[in-house]
Amino acid sequence: MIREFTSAEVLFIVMAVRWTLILSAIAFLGGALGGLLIALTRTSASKGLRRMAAGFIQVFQGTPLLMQLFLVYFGLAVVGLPINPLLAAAVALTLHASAYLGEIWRGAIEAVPSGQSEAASALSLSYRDRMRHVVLPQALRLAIAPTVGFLVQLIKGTSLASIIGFTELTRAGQIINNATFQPFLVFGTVAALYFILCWPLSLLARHMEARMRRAITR
Amino acid sequence: MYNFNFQPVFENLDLLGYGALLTIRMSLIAMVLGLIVSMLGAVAKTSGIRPLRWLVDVYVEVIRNTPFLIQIFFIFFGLPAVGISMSPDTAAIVALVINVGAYGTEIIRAGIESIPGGQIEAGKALGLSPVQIFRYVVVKPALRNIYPSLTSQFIYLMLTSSVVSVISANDLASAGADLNARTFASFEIYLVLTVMYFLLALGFSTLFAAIRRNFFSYPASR
Amino acid sequence: ADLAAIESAGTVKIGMLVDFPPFGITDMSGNPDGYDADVAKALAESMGVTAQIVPVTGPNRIPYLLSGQVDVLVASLGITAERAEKVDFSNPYAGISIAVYGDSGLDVADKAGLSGQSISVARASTQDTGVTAVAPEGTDIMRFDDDATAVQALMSGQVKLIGASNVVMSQIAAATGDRFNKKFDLSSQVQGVAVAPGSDALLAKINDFVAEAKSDGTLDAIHEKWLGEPLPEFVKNPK
Amino acid sequence: MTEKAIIMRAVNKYYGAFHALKDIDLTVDRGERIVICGPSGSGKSTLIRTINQLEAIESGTIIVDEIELTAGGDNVTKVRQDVGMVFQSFNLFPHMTVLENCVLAPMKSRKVSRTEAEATARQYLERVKIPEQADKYPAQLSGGQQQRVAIARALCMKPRIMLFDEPTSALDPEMVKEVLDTMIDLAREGMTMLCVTHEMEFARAVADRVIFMDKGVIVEENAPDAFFNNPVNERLQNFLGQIA
Amino acid sequence: MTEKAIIMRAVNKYYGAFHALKDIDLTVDRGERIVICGPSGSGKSTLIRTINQLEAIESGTIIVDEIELTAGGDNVTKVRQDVGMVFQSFNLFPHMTVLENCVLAPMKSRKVSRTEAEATARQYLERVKIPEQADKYPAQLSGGQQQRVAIARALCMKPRIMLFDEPTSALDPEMVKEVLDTMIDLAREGMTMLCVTHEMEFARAVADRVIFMDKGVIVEENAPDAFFNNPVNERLQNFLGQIA
Ligand SMILES: Nc1ncnc2c1ncn2[C@@H]1O[C@H](COP(=O)(O)OP(=O)(O)OP(=O)(O)O)[C@@H](O)[C@H]1O
Ligand SMILES: Nc1ncnc2c1ncn2[C@@H]1O[C@H](COP(=O)(O)OP(=O)(O)OP(=O)(O)O)[C@@H](O)[C@H]1O
Ligand SMILES: [Mg+2]
Ligand SMILES: [Mg+2]
Repeated sequence: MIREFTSAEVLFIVMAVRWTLILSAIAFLGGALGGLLIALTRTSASKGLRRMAAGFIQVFQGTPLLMQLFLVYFGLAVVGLPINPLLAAAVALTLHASAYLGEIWRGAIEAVPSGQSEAASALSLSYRDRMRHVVLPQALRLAIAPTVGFLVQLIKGTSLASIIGFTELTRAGQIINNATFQPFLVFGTVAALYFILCWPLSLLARHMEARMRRAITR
Repeated sequence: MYNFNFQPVFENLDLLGYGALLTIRMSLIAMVLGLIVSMLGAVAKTSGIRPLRWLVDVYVEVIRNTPFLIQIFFIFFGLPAVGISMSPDTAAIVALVINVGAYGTEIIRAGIESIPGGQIEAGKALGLSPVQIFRYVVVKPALRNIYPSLTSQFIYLMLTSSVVSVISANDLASAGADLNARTFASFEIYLVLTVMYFLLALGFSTLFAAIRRNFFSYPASR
Repeated sequence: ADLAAIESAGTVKIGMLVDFPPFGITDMSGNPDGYDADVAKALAESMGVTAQIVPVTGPNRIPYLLSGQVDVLVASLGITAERAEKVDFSNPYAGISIAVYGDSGLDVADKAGLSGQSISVARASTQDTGVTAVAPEGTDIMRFDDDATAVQALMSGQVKLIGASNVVMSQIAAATGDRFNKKFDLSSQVQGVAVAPGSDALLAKINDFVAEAKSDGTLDAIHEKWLGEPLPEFVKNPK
Repeated sequence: MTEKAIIMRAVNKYYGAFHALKDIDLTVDRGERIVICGPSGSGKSTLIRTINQLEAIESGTIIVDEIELTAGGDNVTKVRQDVGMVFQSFNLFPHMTVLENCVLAPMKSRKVSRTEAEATARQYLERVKIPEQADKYPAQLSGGQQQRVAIARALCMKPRIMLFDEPTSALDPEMVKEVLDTMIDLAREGMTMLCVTHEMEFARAVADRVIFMDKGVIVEENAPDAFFNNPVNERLQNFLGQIA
Repeated sequence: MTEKAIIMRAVNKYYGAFHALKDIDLTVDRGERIVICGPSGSGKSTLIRTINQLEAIESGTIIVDEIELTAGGDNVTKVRQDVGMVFQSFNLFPHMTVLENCVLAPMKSRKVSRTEAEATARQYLERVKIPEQADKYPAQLSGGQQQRVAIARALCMKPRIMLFDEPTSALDPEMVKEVLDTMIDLAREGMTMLCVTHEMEFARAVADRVIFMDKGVIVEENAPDAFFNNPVNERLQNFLGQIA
């Protein structure tokens, strides 16, 4: 049953990129919403809220994504909340991404000089308006490069969703390798595909970071 | 409804404890070696030597844009083909060092570039050589500036190391997997493993905070 | 799982491996295929429901079942005493014989010869249990996530020995000629369909299916299709 | 309406354990111009920042325009609409043009229409003598121009009181004058002003009263002439000797 | 040994296409004190930074202490050991105590022993009147104290020439005096000094010569009295009007 590593196998692996992209997109969208919430909570005036957000970040940055996926998928089912793999992956990856993006964006919000928020307060703008019109637009500029950088990490992280049954890129590679015993070709192909997905994003992040540095030193 | 039974886990806590020790040891070694690789990488990148910079760029980009899982496969299964054969534990450390070195290079480079030009000029004006300026003026404040990114990268490395069981290297996750293979108490084991990783992460954070207090505690400029 | 619930839902969720050729593979359009897939479909048909096949992995097969993510495992799960404590097995529907294989140049005649050697196995597999049971002190058992990775360790020279099934080894032989040979037999291992404990009605139904498929030649045909020979005797009439 | 723009009574402010304002009493009449000076760290900024509640106080009473601040709640918003503030470091919003900087607060806080807000903004930009910069971004302006935009931005809220915290000390020497001139104009028109500054010429020219702070206490206050020519307090004498 | 501490001949400096120094000729005698002023961007900093080669020049000759700089190579280190520099923003090393800041260069560049370097450092810290701050970190000091440490740090290399680039313009007004006093002391002891500053009192008190730069050119130079009282150049007249 050993198969040759033919174009059909390559195609199989390439098709699996679809899942990698879907999972990444879900994680990123979920993480963006959750992350914004966490970032705002983390920088809010209430000490209790700040603590809660810090705890959330600590838990989800302090445990392997692999375990998070496992516990969400099997754990919820065990306690009587059966959950389908896509939803489980969405939940776990969203929690994971929320913690990381929340931390990145908190940094960006805090990097906006406090004088900006003070000036807005002195102009009698409400918290909402201050955030919406003054702080967040400036934080966004600072955050965009590290956010794109994190997206790369997220894309690679979706490979772990294979443990709950997704035939995404890494898993497809393993399956083909198990049939062909050609690790170099198979994992070379897989690595190349990840590189093609991630490298442009890395370049973009670096480009934006450099542009921002120039803007700041100007 | 599933019946939780932590008995098998607690009976084998010594096994998991030993696994945790292995994870700590592996992570520490990888952090120290990774820091050295990162420093060399960052110096090479900020140096004027073009081919060197180019080489480091390729290294950094390839590693940062491919999953660790794939990297470790290559090192363990691929390198023997060119005559480099390592035990799983060594291969795991090598893979971790190579991986964290790439991220660390970028982080430390940013740290070096964060040092105000005035500091370097002051060093020059005092007649210090470039090497002396790097050694005495740049390194410490640079590390301090990027200390949070560097240490969270280290903790990320520790968490990432949970996948080294794929090449049968010994660590906390593989201790859990072995226990799982014997007892099939999967949820209980994963739950305990997750808690243990969390405690390890907390432990490392505490360690890093202590290092910061002791070595980077000079007052920040106002 | 509850038989009545499955029947009223009209689908049965069946977990199977997709990285364990020829028992579980994916075809070129990405659908599960192989011996287990054919058995799974036949099982569903006999129950009068449609099969929803869920790909599972070796180490996570049992969690899938116990957490209710699948109703049934047709996942090349070898029947062992430890597993039987966690799940309920049907009568055997397939089987493999497992043995220690290794470099042709290496002289290992029996379990005592394992001492001082590195041997790879798939973690939590029947081979793992088998090798672990016989290995003397000083054997370095290296556990990988699946057979393919264990084989990879052998092919790349990281280990000289492997605990594997005849099926896997015949595939390797096809690719590598006489580089490796069999050292000694470990055991033959029968595989059962597994259900969560307390699914007695479902298990009875499955056992009916297995008995009928053995007698009417269904399993022979499927075995012939994937492994080139009829169902072996040790599966048909287990001790 | 009383004659008092600001009344502070027994105001105390702490930063953690540090006692930054000690029993401050201060009353400011409508239309009065007050200059505050004192050594670094003496609490000048803290004092004026309590007036629009950028710093909360621990005890005492502050009444701004008949609104009691210590009562908390919605009053803060009303007071801030009435009190304009200009900072040492301008604090213009860098991602908005000059005009956008000026219309944001009137539109969002006072709910003025865009047309009206823009008309007001252009009028004040005219007043600070930079109408032609309306569509530029802050980074494209010199420091002096930026500070004048900051003044215009505050004026667009039509405040009845203006606070200035060292508005010229981040400026190149050549640009100080253009900003001071703008402030003198404003003073002449009768705006109630509290101004932390070391520009003693400015104090002499427009202040009704000069206040000297040290270590969180108002040590001396007087009309400019008396303040500069016959300082009573020894620390003030010292201070005047140093900055002259 | 000649009487000339610094000789600059036909020095030109470009930043890309921008011509920052245009044919500068300047000779400084040993022990001479020179103040340089001029509008922002006129090239003052660039000029003094070419003297210790923080900026390389495109053409011309600079001879410092009989060492020709344009020849390149090892001379740079020797010149830098002989020329101390004090920056506007202090540039103390934040991770070292005051004492460590002062001993670093003597030990590493001049290879002096630690004991000797520390003795020298304490002596100069005494001179700038902050011996008690030796074990503090820069961030724990006021701006004026930091700048005095920076002066002491430069002096610890026993330079024969000192360059100052607006040493007081980042300071709070009250701290300007303590730094200027230190500089005046130094001047009285006969140190060769080039000082970019707008502190005209200082210029009057100690300068032998005041130089006015504009757009990369030395426009006027004269003894302080003549410079301030009878400025010839129109731009200088303007400039003096603005900063007074
Ligand atoms: N947010 C803060 N947390 C802790 N201490 C503070 C804070 N803000 C100010 N202080 C302290 O309160 C004191 C008064 O500060 P304030 O800014 O009012 O002084 P100032 O008179 O405005 O000085 P400067 O002329 O330097 O602006 C100082 O000692 C300062 O260190
Ligand atoms: N590194 C550089 N790259 C490009 N242009 C520069 C650089 N440094 C200075 N310049 C330009 O050279 C000119 C002279 O700069 P210089 O710093 O010498 O002025 P200055 O007289 O010291 O001004 P200031 O009073 O603002 O310090 C300025 O127009 C400046 O923009
Ligand atoms: Mg202040
Ligand atoms: Mg300058």
